[in-house]
Amino acid sequence: PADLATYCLMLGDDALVLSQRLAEWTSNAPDLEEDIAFANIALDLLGQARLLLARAAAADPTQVPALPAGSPVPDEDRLAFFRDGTALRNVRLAELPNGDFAQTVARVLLFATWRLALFEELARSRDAVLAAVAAKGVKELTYHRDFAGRWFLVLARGTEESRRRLVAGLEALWPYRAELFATHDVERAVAGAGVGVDPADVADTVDAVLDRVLETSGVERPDVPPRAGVLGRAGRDGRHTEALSLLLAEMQSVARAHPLGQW
Amino acid sequence: PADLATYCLMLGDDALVLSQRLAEWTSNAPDLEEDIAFANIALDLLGQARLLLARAAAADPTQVPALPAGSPVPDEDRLAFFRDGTALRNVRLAELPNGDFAQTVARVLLFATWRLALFEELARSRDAVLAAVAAKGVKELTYHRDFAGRWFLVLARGTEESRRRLVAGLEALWPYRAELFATHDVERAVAGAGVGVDPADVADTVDAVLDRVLETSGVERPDVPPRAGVLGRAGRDGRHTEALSLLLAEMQSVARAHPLGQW
Amino acid sequence: MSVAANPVPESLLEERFEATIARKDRIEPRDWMPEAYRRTLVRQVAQHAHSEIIGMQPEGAWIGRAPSLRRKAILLAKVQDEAGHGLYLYSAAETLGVSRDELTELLISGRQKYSSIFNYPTLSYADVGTIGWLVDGAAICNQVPLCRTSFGPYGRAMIRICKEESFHQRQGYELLLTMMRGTAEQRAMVQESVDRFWWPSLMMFGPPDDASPNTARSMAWGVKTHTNDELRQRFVDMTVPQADALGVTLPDPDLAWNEERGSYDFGQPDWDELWAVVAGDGPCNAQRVAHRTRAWSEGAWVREAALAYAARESAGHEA
Amino acid sequence: MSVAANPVPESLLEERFEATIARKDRIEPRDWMPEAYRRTLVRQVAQHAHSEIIGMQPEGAWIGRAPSLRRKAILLAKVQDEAGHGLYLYSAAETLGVSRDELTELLISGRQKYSSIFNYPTLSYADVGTIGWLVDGAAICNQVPLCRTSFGPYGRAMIRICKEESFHQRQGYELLLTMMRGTAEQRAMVQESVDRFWWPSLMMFGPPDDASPNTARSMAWGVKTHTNDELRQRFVDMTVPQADALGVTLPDPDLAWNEERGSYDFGQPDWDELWAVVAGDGPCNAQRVAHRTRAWSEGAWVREAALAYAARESAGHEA
Repeated sequence: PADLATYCLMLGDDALVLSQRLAEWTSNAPDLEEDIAFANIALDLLGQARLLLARAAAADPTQVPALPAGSPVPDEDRLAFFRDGTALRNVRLAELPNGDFAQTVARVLLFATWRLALFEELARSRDAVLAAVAAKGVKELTYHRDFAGRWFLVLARGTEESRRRLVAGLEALWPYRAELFATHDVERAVAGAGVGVDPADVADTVDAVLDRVLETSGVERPDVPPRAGVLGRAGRDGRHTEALSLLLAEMQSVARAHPLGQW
Repeated sequence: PADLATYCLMLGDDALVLSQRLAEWTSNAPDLEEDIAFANIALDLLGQARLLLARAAAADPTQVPALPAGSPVPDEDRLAFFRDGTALRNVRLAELPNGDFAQTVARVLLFATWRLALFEELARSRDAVLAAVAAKGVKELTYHRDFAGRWFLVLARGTEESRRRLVAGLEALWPYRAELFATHDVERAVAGAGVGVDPADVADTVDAVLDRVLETSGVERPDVPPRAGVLGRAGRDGRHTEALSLLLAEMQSVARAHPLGQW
Repeated sequence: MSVAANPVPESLLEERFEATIARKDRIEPRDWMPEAYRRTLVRQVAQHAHSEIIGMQPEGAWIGRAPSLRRKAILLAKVQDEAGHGLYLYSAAETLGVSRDELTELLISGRQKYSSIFNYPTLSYADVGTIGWLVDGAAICNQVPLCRTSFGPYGRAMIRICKEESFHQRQGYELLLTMMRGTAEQRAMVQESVDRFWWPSLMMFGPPDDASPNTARSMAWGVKTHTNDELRQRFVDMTVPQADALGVTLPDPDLAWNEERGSYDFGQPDWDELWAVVAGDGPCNAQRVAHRTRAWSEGAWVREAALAYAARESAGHEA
Repeated sequence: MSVAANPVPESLLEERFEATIARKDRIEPRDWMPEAYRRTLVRQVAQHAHSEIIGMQPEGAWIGRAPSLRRKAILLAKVQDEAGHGLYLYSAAETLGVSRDELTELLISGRQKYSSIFNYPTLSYADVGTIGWLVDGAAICNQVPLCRTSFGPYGRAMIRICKEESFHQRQGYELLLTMMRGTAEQRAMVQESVDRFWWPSLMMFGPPDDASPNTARSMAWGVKTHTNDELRQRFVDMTVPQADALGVTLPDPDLAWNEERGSYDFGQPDWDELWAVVAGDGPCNAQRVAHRTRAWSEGAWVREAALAYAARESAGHEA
């Protein structure tokens, strides 16, 4: 159950943190349609995060931060708002600052393609909750991937400027891609138990989809080495970039100021 | 004593918040000399803030936020890290985002000129602590004003670009200037008691200094109306800009996460 | 039949227009309409659209800090709805022959206005609730009559918008109710927020009738169906019992039930403040327009890329 | 006397240079020096200056979040000192004929390096303490011998820098001591931080001597006075008792007192990781250089304005 909880935190934190980043686009997107689309994706991911954090809390209550007696804060919020950065399990790709629109499109493409492949497998999990979350998520993630894929094509074939920015954005993110497919011990354990998915197993599927998008867009696969973690550890072990702690400082500020608050 | 404490919070919060903004320049300034200078000014203001917050706590302990029993957090830190934005008493000029180097130079000039005039009077306060803080501060603020005044001249007479930015920065800040001289009831009370200074009394002094800088630099006094507060209230009443709550979210994040912590 | 050859005389067109208004039927985009009517409508619809878009900022500032995941989802969805309302309304304006780009330029150059309420800052999470309860509440009072407004696309947009606004209003009120059941700090936060937003909410109905020169004509055209003071009274009468249920005090010493009128008496807002805010010197005018301007200009290359791509695609399909 | 007419033969100059080095006297900027010596020094001094400047980032990220005003003042002053060290060192490099602007361009274009330790992220406030204790501690071990380095301006800069670094190291250690007396969360934060920085700190002494080709020449020239492994051993021997006093565990199972050597035995860092970080693929290389590049280019108009003003002033004074 500890492994299952940790695994749910991994998938839940991925969604929570990227949702927070995408929500930053609200009132800042190039036009209303994209403003609405990013909010949609952020909402879908937030919904996934809530289910996964709740599942984590149910699987292993000891991983839920303790609050002063009498605090009415529910488990999903204790996990979201009262953990420090080193306790978050998301991949670093989810937490990087947004960059421009092109970089965000590239991120959503990389992220959704990967997560969609994971969720397609996860829909067959022996854990009924995870299976249901994944089955629902597949539809959402398909939309996210298609939205990003369409914009990827438009930016690649739009103007010189848009292509330049797209390629730069993709190259900035590419070093964080290897981390998506590096199997963590916890992932190996839950995959072995038929509950979770070993991300290495979906690498080929994801690659095939990306290669198709890249080919259609006439964009070359970046040739940049992976970004190292710290002593071989990265996001899945709570070893993040400096950007995460600032993201959390903002996200958690009101909740932490009112540990006994009701909202 | 409640008025004295509130007055100390006003002057202390001015320094605390502007110090926080100036420290944002660290590792971001145009060259090492300015990086060091902004850090110096930030350090001076931080020192003033600490003395003033401590004086506020001594004058009226009821204004110090309560923390869980056993918390070792000293009064100055309770006041700095455990108040919400609507409890902060600083003028809005101190909290605005930095803008570019020119706007920061203009802000330091406006702020230091004003505060220097206040502190020159305050050095004769009947409150020995305030008098001592002010006397020490006069030297520091003279340096801040001179540093900003020198750069004001350089930017005004440097390049077209620097002059354009300087004028724009000054115009962006000018609407917040009226607030510096609007007497708050608390200021009136402490001035009446010979403990504090009525800011309206230093308006002419400050104007004369600024006019001299503007004239030497060949920059016109901006002709823009004052920025309204909310229902006639502004920073001195805790009615701030939206920028302050985000500044505090960052500033208070670690302290709030560890209300029982020792540092 | 050539229109130029057999023009319908303008007097007849005007007669038909007046008759449609009189029947309380709708004017549609293809119908003839007086130029002044069109101008008034463009101004009103555009201003309404701009208000939705600018209105995303004060609440949007708190999405990142929503103190529970449930509230984050609610707030994000609400601000998204505002973008949606902006979309419908810009579309309604487009049927009058003016594009979203043009209107956005008018907004960021300051030649068109938006609701002054959004020039007040949001200072705590309670403001999210208060904006839902008071600001959306006032907006609904203003907008429900507009569902029957004479111009078809505007009226239909308003029907959809009002439905969503009511939902937002209930959510805002529910947030405040929950906070009032929380800690003493939370209750103080709610009261402080209501103190700040009460008077600006009353100002949302515009100046008193005797200082509102356009009201008469707008009412004659069926663009407006109630006077400012009528709507303001309706809002106060609706809100005071809600404030009692919530347990907050509305910051007006003159507020009292008038048995005779069957309505509440209440004080006057500081109209000088309203005029200062309208003139551009409110606490957030400069910030709101600068934000919109930055977002719009930072997105220019994306909009250009989309146009270039579409042009290339359609050229490709033709070839 | 014309220098060109009576040149001192190069062999004689070289002899004098070698004699100065042999006497452990200092080479000054106006003295003749072999081109390779100059190049080595420029590279070393510049790399050291860059390290101070880039080193401002990982700690500077926490100034805004320092959890007490006292710690905020200490941290701000410390990072300011690093800028000051950068200044002295760029000045020392300038005496070798290379300007700060040139060196900055070499830094941001990636042609000159800085200490790899700064390519690790700071993830909690404990890192501020750990960097003071371990990273500044390792830097001091490296730098104290440089106070006696053969090039005068560099040696004198190092004397001042080492004094301040010792102060920073004590402050860092004192922060960790205070945190260890705090809550269980704070103690865990300290341990986690030490776990992350221990091995990278050992890497600061460079590769093992048998993989360090330049050591021999640098020692012959008096630019370097101890081998990497000697300094690393000195650091470990100094640090282990401090870790015990602090109550943290150093993450090395091979760490053990060797009675015979009178020193600690310890394990080897993952040198492959060091090479990856040096090659540019460490967790923060891209971020650090991008930050410096942005700050430098955003400041260009200010530096230009200052130059233009100075030129105008001096022209004015001449006229």
